[in-house]
Amino acid sequence: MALTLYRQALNRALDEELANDEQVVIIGEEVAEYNGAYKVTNGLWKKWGDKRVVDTPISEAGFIGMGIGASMMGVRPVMELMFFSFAYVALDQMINNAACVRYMSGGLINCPIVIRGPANAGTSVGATHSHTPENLFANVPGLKVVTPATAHDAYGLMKSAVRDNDPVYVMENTLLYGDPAAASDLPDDEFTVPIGSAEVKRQGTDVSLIAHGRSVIVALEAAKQLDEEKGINAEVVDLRSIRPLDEETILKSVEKTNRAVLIDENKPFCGVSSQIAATIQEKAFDSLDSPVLRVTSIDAPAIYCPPLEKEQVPNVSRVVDMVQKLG
Amino acid sequence: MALTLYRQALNRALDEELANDEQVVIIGEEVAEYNGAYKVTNGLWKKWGDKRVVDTPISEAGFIGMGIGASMMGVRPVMELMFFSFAYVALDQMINNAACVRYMSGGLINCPIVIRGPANAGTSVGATHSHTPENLFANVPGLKVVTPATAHDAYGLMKSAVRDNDPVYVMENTLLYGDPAAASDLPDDEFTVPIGSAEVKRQGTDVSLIAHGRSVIVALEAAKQLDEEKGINAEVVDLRSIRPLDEETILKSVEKTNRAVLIDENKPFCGVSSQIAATIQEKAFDSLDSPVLRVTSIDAPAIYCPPLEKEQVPNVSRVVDMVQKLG
Amino acid sequence: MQEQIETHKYSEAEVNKSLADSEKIEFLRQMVRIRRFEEASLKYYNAGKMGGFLHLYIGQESIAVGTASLCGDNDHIITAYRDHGHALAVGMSMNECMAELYGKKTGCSKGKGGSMHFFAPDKNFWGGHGIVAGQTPLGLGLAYGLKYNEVKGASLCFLGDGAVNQGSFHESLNLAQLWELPVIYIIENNGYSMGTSQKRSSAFNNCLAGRGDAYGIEWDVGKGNDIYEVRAKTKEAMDRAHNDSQPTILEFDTCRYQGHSVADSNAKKYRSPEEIDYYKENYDPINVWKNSLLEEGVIDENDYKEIDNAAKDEAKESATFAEESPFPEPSAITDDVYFEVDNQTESGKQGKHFFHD
Amino acid sequence: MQEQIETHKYSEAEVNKSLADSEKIEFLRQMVRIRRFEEASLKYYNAGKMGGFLHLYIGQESIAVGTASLCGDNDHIITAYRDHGHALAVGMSMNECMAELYGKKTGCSKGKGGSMHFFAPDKNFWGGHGIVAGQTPLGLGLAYGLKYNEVKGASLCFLGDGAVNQGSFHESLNLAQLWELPVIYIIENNGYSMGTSQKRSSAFNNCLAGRGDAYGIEWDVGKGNDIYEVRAKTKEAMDRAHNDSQPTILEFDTCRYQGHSVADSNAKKYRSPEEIDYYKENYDPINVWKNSLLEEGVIDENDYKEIDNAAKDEAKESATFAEESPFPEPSAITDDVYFEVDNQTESGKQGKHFFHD
Ligand SMILES: Cc1ncc(C[n+]2csc(CCOP(=O)(O)OP(=O)(O)O)c2C)c(N)n1
Ligand SMILES: Cc1ncc(C[n+]2csc(CCOP(=O)(O)OP(=O)(O)O)c2C)c(N)n1
Ligand SMILES: [Mg+2]
Ligand SMILES: [Mg+2]
Repeated sequence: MALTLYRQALNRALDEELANDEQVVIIGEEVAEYNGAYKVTNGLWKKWGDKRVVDTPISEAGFIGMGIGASMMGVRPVMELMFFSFAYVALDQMINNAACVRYMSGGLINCPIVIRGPANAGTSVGATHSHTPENLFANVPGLKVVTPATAHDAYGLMKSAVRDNDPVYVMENTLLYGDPAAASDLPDDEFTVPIGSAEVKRQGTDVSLIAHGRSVIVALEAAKQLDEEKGINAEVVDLRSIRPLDEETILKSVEKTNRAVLIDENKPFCGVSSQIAATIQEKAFDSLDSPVLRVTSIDAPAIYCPPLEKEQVPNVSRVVDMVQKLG
Repeated sequence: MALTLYRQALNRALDEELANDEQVVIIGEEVAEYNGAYKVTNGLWKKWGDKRVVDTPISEAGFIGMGIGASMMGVRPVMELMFFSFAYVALDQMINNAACVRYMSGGLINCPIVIRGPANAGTSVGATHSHTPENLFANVPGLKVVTPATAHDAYGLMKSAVRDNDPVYVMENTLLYGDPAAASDLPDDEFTVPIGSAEVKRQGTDVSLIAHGRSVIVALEAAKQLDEEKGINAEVVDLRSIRPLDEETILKSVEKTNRAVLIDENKPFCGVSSQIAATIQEKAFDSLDSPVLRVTSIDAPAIYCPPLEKEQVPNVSRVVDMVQKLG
Repeated sequence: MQEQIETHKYSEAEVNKSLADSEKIEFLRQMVRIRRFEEASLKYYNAGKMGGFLHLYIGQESIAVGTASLCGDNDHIITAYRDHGHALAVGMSMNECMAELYGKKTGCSKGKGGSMHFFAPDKNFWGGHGIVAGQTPLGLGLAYGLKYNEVKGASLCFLGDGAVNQGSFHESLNLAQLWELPVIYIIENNGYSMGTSQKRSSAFNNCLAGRGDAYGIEWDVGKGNDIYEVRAKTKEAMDRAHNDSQPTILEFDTCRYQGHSVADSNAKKYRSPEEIDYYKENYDPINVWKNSLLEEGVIDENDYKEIDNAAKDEAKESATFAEESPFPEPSAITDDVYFEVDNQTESGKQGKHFFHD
Repeated sequence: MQEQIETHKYSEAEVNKSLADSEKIEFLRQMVRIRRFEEASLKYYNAGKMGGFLHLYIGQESIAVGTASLCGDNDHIITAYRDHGHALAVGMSMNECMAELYGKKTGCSKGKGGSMHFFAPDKNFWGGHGIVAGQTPLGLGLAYGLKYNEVKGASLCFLGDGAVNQGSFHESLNLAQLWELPVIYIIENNGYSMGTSQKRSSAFNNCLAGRGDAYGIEWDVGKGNDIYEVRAKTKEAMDRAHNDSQPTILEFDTCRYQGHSVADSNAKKYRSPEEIDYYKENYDPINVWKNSLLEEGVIDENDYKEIDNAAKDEAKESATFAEESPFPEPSAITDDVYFEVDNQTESGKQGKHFFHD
């Protein structure tokens, strides 16, 4: 059976949503004639033409703000940030306008906009291109943030995002785009994955590995190794959506395993895993046999040096070690 | 004895640092001829002149980036953001340039820049003007973030910030500028408060109230009320500095009281208190008699409605209630 | 300082020639209503009824009224925080506006936005925005929406003379011209951004609108206190938007009489009271318009008094309405954050959206 | 497409007339070194020795070399991610540059920056910046530092034709003119930002530099492949900076021969190989310069071969140096984050700075 790559799954979701709703328009740098810097929009311009797939100048604040304004009028823009790191030049628009305008208008206006693009380190593109701002955006009430780890979820979450009437920021990963470990066997029929639902990607009894984005793939590998080499049966919970967050699934898992290790490519201080750890200790206090531990990126700007960057982001051996520290 | 207001303490610190070091220059919107939107720089332009105190156009990305560039050359700019909320139009400069250039240059360059301004809600200026981005900046390795709660600390931390050779973001509070509860009896002699040191602002035995910024004042009042009305003896820990963080003082307090309630004006998801809660449960797991609880801003954009906004930010009654929930 | 006003150079412009007397009177009424509303809001602000900022539009009324008077069903307006004038000009009621200032549930934004954040999308009014120039990409987006849906309309996006130095505005200008979007940027140049005079904030040739040359955008500059001129120049820009789908930058000279916001303690320091008095005396947009209507014989002094009194009464009643309206319930704090939650859709019911204790 | 090059119109400019033969040869050597270095880096990139991006400067060498040749002790350079040419032109060694590409400890940035982030503050070279136009306010700050300390110097801040549409650049232009800062913005216009041709990204009158008109900034545009012209026009701007403390925008036409980055799979789609071939044939900056020096009798073919071989050898040796250099230790990941921590000052010892497990 042919597996669909993460990149292809996104592409299919976008293509279908372009077909489903005339108000959907794809806008971003190099998304049209160039087929996307990472080829996520491959073929869409050719198929849908200038109106539906639009190349922009390098003006993120301008074109994202424009997309927000258009969404207020009912257009449903899907904006690509070539890297989510470039959100920082457009942050005011992405927070003050997209997240606040509904509230400040007492609910009169909504912004059905999607902003998507890769948000990851690990590819030696340096500190300024390797930010993982899911924590930053999920901090903001009014925004939704999803971080699919597999082609299946990338497809299903992207479709949900496009159909959602609130701003949804879809954070992808350049390392997953072509990763066979993230590929899925997609059914021919359309489906969606609801925003706000986590998934137990591997059942286990001894410890909950809780992760999002590519760290889920790392966790799954670590779980395999823990099983084979240490006889530890780890459960892997994929958050999928950071905000809204499926706390129920997290807590259920921890209540079963009584131990949690969080795997999180965010920088540690106020990273997503800080929030998850705070929640678990608050709401599953009596279930915990030991503190919630975290494996995050090593706390420095992303280093260029390729072999060292592989150490900087969470990897299997750091997860395996950390699980053993639980005692 | 005349107490010094928070605003005056900052003013004195800036005035002295202008005197101490010719490379210090104050730059921002309305800081010179207008004496500052909130009068923190009152009188400084008159005293120091056009070269040392500089009014800017409304171009935060431009002038803050300029300040960073000048700091690379050895100038020591102290930039005012009229509100820290306006950081969002300058975020790329504040993160990618100020925080990353030392790292990316392998340590060849440093940025002795201070960016200061109020970062608080609670004054009915609406969602876009009420952000509290200390969590967001403290997430970034390369940056330092301090949040003084009293005139004493505002003075001492501001002086440390100006003398520090790394970028320091000083987050003040418009409600504290003139608040008698935040005023201090300052000695005539210069002194500094080290960045990275918390302070126990009230000794107690039953529970640790851990806070930063204006929430410290709230915590102190709550502690008084808990003492007088409930016979609960709360310790109040003022973080003062968010990054670097004085974990030692936090953990010592919790190890003594075995209970912690965090008071934090941040929005809850990945707020500063998420990080503190994650740390406490990790490093003081066995000392905890109950989960670490948090009182944060209610999770919505800042509401305008004045009476409701007072409910939205942490206040004494919410803290008192939460402490009692500890059981 | 502007030159003494000539009798309206633009009264003979097509768009003005065809005005019925009733329309001219309506402009007067609108301007007076804005002024009286704002005077009332100042009074009740000072009485402690409101919080936060209050940026008054007094002195600039002709711009909002003149431009809004040209707007049809498919023309849209968006502006900055100095938004009361535009709100009333597009037809919002004093009641909903005053109640918003009071933070009441009956406010146009349910008490959530305050002075800077008035909205009425049903009247094609998209706010009220607090971040300087933050609305300029949004205004572009409104134009994008029009063009995308092949609607013949224009987006009128207002900004101040201080706002022209924000990068997002320039990015918007390039996009507007490159993609031929029907947006009209209207710079209300009152000479100051807070306490900073225009010459201390902006480098330029010609005038601020002239920065359009950088992008090949059509631009024009005019006297903002003369409704005839405002309408004539705006009409040209709207034709360009409607017929050619092309952007324009307009700049209108004007004057704000009050401080930047109510909290502007320096209001009398960075410019002399004489500067304002001189303007009021000679250029006040209401006076100028009133005098022409008197001269043209469209109204007499008595008509004016009636209009004025009606506006004062309306403003006063709006304060009573606001006063008597309830505050929103505390539970409202977390309403209007997410569409899907508010409407309890499947999406809105999935997962946890709010994270406070 | 540029017109066929005339014999150098600017060879008689003051700044060029006085050039010694040795200096002219040095320009040739610098250009050739840059090209051979980059060819080598491409080769080793393809051999898997490097990670991330590799933006090659090949085709644009005359701009870095021509401008850097005018810089004195108090003139400073900062550029974007396409920075190898500027780095070598200011005097950085191939070894430290190649080692940086390999991510080695001996790299100019200790392997922390990579291709986009070369730095040598001791040579007044401030990088190497990855966010498009992010360096433009920094370049302004360098000029601010010069003026603040009353040093007669200039800041040369390079950017691409795509970067002119970032807001921070415009904010910088206004500040530069308003405050009369000695900054020179040099747009290296190679006609494309990634796969987007200039006409699909930018609206303008005249040319991109002409956007300076919006701010009353002096500007000029010239052929970037002719060192004489680059030097003549840059000299004028530097005089303006040095003597009048005034900014300038310069735009030089040029051509990058390679894809946007090594990973540019579309390099042959958005422009025809013929477009590049034609340029190479007629305008290649090294060829053009070499031919003039041959014509002027400053060098003969043999001299050129020697220069070329030396450059090739140097590049090859730099790869050996890089190959043999060690990677930084894992502990280095958290070095160079904070000055105070690295130097173990009192401040650096206070509190916890790093928060990973
Ligand atoms: C990005 C940003 N920076 C600063 C401010 C603070 N601020 C609010 S209004 C204002 C002055 C704006 O002046 P202008 O654009 O001329 O408009 P006017 O007030 O004259 O109508 C400033 C500095 C802000 N709201 N947003
Ligand atoms: C803010 C931002 N947006 C997008 C990018 C991705 N990007 C890197 S280079 C580039 C093209 C820039 O073209 P140009 O300025 O002409 O420079 P050239 O590559 O031609 O030297 C783009 C879109 C980025 N690095 N930063
Ligand atoms: Mg103004
Ligand atoms: Mg280019």
